[in-house]
Amino acid sequence: MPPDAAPPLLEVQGAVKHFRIRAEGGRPGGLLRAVDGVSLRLDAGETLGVVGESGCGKSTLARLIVGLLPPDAGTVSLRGGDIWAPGTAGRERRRQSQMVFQNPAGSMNPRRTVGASVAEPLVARGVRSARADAEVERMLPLVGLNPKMASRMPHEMSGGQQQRASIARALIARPALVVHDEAVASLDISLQAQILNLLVELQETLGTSYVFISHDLAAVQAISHRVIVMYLGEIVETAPARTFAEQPLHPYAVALRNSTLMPDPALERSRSRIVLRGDVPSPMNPPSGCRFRTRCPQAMARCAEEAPRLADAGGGHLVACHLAPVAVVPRREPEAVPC
Amino acid sequence: MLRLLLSRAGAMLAVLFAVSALVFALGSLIPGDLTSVIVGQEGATKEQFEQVRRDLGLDRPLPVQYVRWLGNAVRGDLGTSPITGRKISADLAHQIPVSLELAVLCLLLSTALGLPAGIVAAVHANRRLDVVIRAQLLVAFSVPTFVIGILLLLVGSRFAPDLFQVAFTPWSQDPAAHLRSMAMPLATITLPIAAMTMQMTRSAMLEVLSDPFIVTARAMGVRLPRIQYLHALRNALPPIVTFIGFQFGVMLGGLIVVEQIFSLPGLGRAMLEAISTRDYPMVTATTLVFAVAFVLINAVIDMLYPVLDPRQRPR
Amino acid sequence: MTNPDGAAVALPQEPAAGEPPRSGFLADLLRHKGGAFALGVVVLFVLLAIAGRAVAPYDPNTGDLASMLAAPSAQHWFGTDELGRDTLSRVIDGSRIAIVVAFLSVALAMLAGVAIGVVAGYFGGWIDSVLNRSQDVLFAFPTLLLAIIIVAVLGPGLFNAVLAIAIVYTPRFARLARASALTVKTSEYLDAARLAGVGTGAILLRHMLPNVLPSVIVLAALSMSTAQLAYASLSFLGLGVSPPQADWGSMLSKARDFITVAPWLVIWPVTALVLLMLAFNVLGDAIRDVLDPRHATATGPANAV
Amino acid sequence: QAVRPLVVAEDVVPQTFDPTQSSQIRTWYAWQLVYEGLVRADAGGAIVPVLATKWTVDAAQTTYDFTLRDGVKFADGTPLAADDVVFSFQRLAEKGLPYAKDRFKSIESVTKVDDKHVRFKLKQPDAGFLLNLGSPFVVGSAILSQKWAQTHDPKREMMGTGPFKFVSYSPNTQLVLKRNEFHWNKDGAAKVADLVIRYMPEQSAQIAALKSGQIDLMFPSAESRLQLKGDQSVGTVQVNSTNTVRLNVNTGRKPFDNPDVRRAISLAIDRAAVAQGAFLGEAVPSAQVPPSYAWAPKMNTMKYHRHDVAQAKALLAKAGYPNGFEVNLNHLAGYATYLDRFAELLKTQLAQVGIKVNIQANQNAVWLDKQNRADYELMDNEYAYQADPLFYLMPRPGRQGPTPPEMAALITRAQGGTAEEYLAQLAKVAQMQDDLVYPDITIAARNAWVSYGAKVQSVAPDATLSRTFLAGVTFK
Amino acid sequence: MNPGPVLAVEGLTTRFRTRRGTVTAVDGVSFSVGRGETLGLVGESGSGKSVTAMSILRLVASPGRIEGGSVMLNGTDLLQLDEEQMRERRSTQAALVFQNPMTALNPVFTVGWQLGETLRAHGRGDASSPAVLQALRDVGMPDPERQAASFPHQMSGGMRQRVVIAMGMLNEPQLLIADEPTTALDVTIQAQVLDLMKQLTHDHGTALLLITHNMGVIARMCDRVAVMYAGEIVEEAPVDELFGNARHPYTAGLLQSIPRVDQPRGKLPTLPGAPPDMSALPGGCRFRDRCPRAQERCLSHPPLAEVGPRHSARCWLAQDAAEFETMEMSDAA
Ligand SMILES: Nc1ncnc2c1ncn2[C@@H]1O[C@H](COP(=O)(O)OP(=O)(O)OP(=O)(O)O)[C@@H](O)[C@H]1O
Ligand SMILES: Nc1ncnc2c1ncn2[C@@H]1O[C@H](COP(=O)(O)OP(=O)(O)OP(=O)(O)O)[C@@H](O)[C@H]1O
Ligand SMILES: [Mg+2]
Ligand SMILES: [Mg+2]
Repeated sequence: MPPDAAPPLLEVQGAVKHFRIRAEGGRPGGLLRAVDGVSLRLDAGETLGVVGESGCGKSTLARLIVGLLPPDAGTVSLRGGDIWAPGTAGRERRRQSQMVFQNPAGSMNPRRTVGASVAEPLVARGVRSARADAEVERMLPLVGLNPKMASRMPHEMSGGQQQRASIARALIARPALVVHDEAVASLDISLQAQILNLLVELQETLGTSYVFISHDLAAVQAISHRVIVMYLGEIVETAPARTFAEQPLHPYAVALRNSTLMPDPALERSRSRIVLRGDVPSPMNPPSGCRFRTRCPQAMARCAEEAPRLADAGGGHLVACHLAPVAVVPRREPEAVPC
Repeated sequence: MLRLLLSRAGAMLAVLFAVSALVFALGSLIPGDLTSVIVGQEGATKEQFEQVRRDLGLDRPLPVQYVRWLGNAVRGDLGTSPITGRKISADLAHQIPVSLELAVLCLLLSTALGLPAGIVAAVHANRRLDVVIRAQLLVAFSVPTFVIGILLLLVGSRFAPDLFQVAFTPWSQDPAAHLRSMAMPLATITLPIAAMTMQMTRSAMLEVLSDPFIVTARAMGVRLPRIQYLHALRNALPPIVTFIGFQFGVMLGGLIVVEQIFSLPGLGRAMLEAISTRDYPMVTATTLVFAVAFVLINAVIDMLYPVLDPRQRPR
Repeated sequence: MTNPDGAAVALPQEPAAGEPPRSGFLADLLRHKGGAFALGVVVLFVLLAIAGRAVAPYDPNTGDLASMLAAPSAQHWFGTDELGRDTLSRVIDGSRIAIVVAFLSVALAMLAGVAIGVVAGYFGGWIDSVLNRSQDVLFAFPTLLLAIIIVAVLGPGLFNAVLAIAIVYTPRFARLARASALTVKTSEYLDAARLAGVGTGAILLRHMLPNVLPSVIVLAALSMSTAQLAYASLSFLGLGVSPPQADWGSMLSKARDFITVAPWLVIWPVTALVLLMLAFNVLGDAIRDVLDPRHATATGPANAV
Repeated sequence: QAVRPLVVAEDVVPQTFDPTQSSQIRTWYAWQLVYEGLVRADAGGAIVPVLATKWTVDAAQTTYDFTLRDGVKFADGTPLAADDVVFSFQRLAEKGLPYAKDRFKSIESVTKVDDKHVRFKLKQPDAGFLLNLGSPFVVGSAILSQKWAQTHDPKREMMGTGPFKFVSYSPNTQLVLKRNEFHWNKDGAAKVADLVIRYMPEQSAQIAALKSGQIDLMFPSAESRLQLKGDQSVGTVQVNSTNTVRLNVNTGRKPFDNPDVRRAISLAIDRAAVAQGAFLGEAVPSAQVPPSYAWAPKMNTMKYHRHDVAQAKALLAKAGYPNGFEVNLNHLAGYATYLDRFAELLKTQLAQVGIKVNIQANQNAVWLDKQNRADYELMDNEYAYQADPLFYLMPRPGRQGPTPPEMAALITRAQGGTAEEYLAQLAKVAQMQDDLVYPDITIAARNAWVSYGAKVQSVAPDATLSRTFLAGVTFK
Repeated sequence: MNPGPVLAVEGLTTRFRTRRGTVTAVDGVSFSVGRGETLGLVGESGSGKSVTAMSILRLVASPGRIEGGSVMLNGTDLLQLDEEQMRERRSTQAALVFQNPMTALNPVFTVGWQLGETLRAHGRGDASSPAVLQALRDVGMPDPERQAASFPHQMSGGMRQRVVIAMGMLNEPQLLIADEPTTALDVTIQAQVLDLMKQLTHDHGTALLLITHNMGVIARMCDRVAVMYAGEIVEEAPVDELFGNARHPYTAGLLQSIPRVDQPRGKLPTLPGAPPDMSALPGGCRFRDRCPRAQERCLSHPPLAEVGPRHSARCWLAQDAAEFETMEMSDAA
């Protein structure tokens, strides 16, 4: 990076989060490597998609980014400043990011109305309650909620409605960075599209940056500028969204692509899928060498000995796979999907 | 594990140490003086007064007295009552079993009564059975212990003379008579405690009964009673058990009254007597016994917690 | 044009303005069957406590020795006591102390206990240890003993007795509050609030407190009752208000000597006590119900399992 | 039917069994069943021989020679010797509580003349000496066995020459006694083989127990007596006791140093109403010496121990308090309900002359402490039976203002005089105390009762409330 | 064997009476599922899919109440049964996989115990039954022996979801209702679980009611699809027909919004506006406000009517077109 260039909005360098697990009744104890040396950067107005296996550390990474968890090693910086810098500087930086939690039911205080929860970031900034209420009323329709829902209790809403309310809360104070952890998982597709569009729109007008975590490759690609793929606490692939959409390189990313169901009954009936074999390894005891090798259809002897490093496969497409430059998996023809 | 036990034991000791120090300190703050009690009201000269204080070692500064007491206490010597001249440990040896039995039986009985009552009340929340259960137990709970005790005395001696036993018969002498002599005192303290257990159980159960996993169990076709008494109760138990631990303190207070009414030679009565005569060594000793019991009960409850709630187990 | 779908017509229509029915804590409480009754009883006693002597037919503290231990009659509806004092007037007069003891001691204990518990639970670490241990020490004292000691130190009197009871009751509120606070602390909505930039004070006040309160309220209601009884014991030991001021506890403790001779001396104070205590507890349950977000007003039981 | 013990209920446990170590009458109740003194003073003040058969007094009234009774044995069978008497009084002088010692302040020495004779030398004449020696409660005067006392702890057990022999004591439960088979007096020995004193703090429990036949005898309060009244199976004996309820006045404080103030207070009190209300009608108005003493000045001759509100107001005005004043009453709470009621009545009665009483309900220890430190203004109190009537009249200078010299002189004169003149002299002191309303304001002497079950007879308590009558109780 | 459908829901109506008014979450819903058939239920989030599922099993908790309709399961109206009869049928005849696996499991019992409880409730075994481990293995749980002894809080969201699914299928019910069973699963596991369900419908003839937002899942699994909007079914059709020839404007809009995996970043077509407040529903067509083709007549409520073979839609326009088509066809004939 040239020295005069402005620092990126978000920069994570070698972030590590290990949970200490105590041994108990037959289960071995030890270190659970939830996030194991992750580096990434995100510019203002940019969206970073994150995909990966369940339990690979996506939510933990999200918590590291927004400052809900301090990293065990490495740094998380916002606009070039460590968010864990002592004193008000750090505290200020931690306040600039928001998060949409994976479990919307748990992220709303069950004893407060939805409106109060949504208004919270504003109220916390000292906005008067009348103005905050008006803002809530403006915000709810944007996420497809009836403004009257503001007076509801969280349990009186469906899962998707709760999720939309938490999106509204994350966006209401116009933060610089929002981390969406499975933010659209329980929304119907039209709403999902609506929210994705809203996010894009806000990004264009306000320059907000997003980290977008999802199991849904299609949704990730619909919104992201760049995509990273995580496996067992590590980044195994990172690429511009377009490149990734065209040609994922890491065998795990390819498997993800192949397992994704298409909204076409005829096609789905006819096609067969490559299903990954083997159990997901424990993050407490990751395999030697390449962590994916136990399930990789193309694993070779070298994979057990040497951990592959992220290497550029051209055009900012980084892959951590020994086969990467040569192992170009033939790309499937894009399916014709009726609209 | 061993380290956990050790640290727990350490914390318990610290609490007991603080309790004893506090009793000692408070003892000197309390108006009224052991010397006056001993000397009586017929007047004594200043010199006589001082003499008595010297004899009792009360003239020394408080910290010195405490350290001396503590030194003896750790060696198991709780001293001698300046009033009765008896060894305190010997008195306690007679009193502890009586109160302990009352307390334990009361804890068991009130739980046996209050827990199911609370469950039934919660299950029938705001419906007739709930109202009936709550009304009955809460009425019993609202009447002061001494009134219940005396009513039981009156009714008992009249209609169930066999149940009414004036004499406290130790277990060793005649188990049957012993149980009879305990029946009324037990009934007296058990009722209000059972009512509290019922209330807490009800409220804890109500919380749990609206949890989603209850619906899951119903969807699986599990029988309602089993859902209520197993699935829900297991989840409601931790707060209930904590509360039962709280009760212990209340119960010890109740013991004082009940032992008084039913002439039971227990700790409560001894303590009341000791307080009113400012028999400091005895007050300190009985308080410590209560504190030990309390700390132990709560330690047991703390240890039960992870058993009852797997989420509380150390990760 | 006719509506082809019958179901839609049968829909209960909301008021034209679309205004939801009046809601709010008090309205909900009044709609709660038990709550309305209990609130009524409590309010009645509070009014009696305030009006006190104005509504009492006689001076509660002076009696006519000529009519001592008189059975209930047209003149003395509740009979008279051994000093010829009118029991009705004394029961009314005693409601003041009952109310003061119940509310004040429990309010103080709750305030202190919840504050301690929530702070200990939320901050954890050494703050938790220190607060916890100190509460343990208080807790390890038998209730009555601690109250006796405190009153003995402070001197007898209503407010000292109330203070003593409050101190004695603080640890159990602290414990309960801490336990709830611990579960709230690990909840995701607290993370969300922290992310929203909500300050510590507001987190404690707006998130911790409402989730801690419901369990505390049931305990508070129970404690209001036990506080009465503790106070009765204290005044029985001569540590409460100075005689001849009537309070139900000491009225009862004296009346027990006349229980077969003048049962009305026991019956009326007990009735008043039971009624008020019952009301406190039912009210506590009702408040808990109403605070429960899943509480349904219209259809009664919120948890019809 | 197996021989069953006589079971008697008492409210309060004895604090100690050492007859020199307590000033509490409820503790003495235990001592007097086991211990005896050299002589006994009966309720009328006459001295009856007990362990001593004869005694002589020298002309100076300072040397008393006692002849011990032949054949007296302690309950363990050892015979009583002069050494035991000497030992008992030495023990009193060395270890006795001030209260017990003060009864025998005048003793200079106790010496053994021979095995059967003991000599008491007094420092100065003491007309009440024999009366104190004869206290039925044996405070300080109990005769212990020297041999036994050296091997046993008299605080925890008893061994004397009295009608009962100590068997065991369970704290807060019961005291078990049996007949002392070695008792010197076939008539005075216990009639029942076994006696159990059960300590039951709650009178309701005693009533229930009596009615259900689990105890044989109890000492009911006025309230309990009301409850027992209708029950045909329960017999009751009433005594007009010598116990008087009083108001101690701290004359060391203003305005109580002014006799007119004290007089006004005394006049403001309606003793008849107190007897009616506080004692449920079971008391009589009393001045310093209870009216049951024949020599006591008559109530209708009293100048200030009577009810006269108008005069009280006038006196207050004269003393400079036409609108009265406020006063704290150091009230002994939790002792007896009649005392509580008395305090409440006092408050209303004094209010009528403008004196506002704040009742400070204090626990016994606090009440005592305030008294001993003279930290009070008014204080309610009950005086139990005093073998030496001087104690009804004795000023306690430590806890109130100085004794008026003329009264002190009169008391010294009475003490120094002969036993024959003693009571007449005391009556004069009493008269003076009425006039000065010093050292205290006496209110009433209360009645007391013994109730017993159908199986029991020969219950003959006396006005002293002494428990010695239990030796005479028999089963039907 | 029963010739009729396994499940036939007719006019099902469920309301919640809350402080803020009455929410009609399910409003006269009718559909049926046959033996071995899979019916997909899609629709607006909050449109009443989960409540419909809960209503079928009579698990709606107060303040919700089923206020009308019938639920015929193999010819028995579940709504008329007493509680014990209903209980016997739950899980054995009709089972439900809950939407939120995070809270659906009891935190104080091991997963194996809870699975065993499902068997025990119907006298079919207990936690030690081999069926328990098999069920865990079937849903792709790694190391089932160990996981059976785990408590729910020791598992990740995906693992819990698999447990809930295993629980639903354990008693081989005749009807399985799966409410968004795969949202917490990554696609590789999702495929495995879906295969398993498919197998159940094949081998055991289980009727499957599959609630999901994932149109890929619908495409892969379903025979027929019902679309819900604001408490009502607005369209029902065989799966190919629905994807190829959606007649209700809501369905059409829905299908257009599907993002595609091979499509890079860009704006997605959407339906404008928000669904109506279910406690104050407008009269007439409930989609009217958001419908690009709304007309005057949409002010009256359209019925769910046939618009093609086995295809019905709740839209005046679609019905007009259908009439037109049938007219044409009859003319041709
Ligand atoms: N507080 C914690 N203590 C111990 N382990 C934890 C904690 N939080 C997360 N983990 C573990 O860290 C690993 C990564 O968890 P994380 O929630 O980040 O996964 P994820 O990628 O978000 O998974 P999912 O897609 O299922 O949400 C998991 O194995 C999880 O069990
Ligand atoms: N307890 C309740 N009180 C009031 N309204 C409720 C309650 N439960 C659900 N609702 C309402 O009922 C409607 C239907 O909810 P339901 O959970 O069935 O939606 P859903 O279709 O499953 O949505 P999602 O796809 O988001 O899960 C929603 O509008 C919701 O707000
Ligand atoms: Mg996650
Ligand atoms: Mg749903």
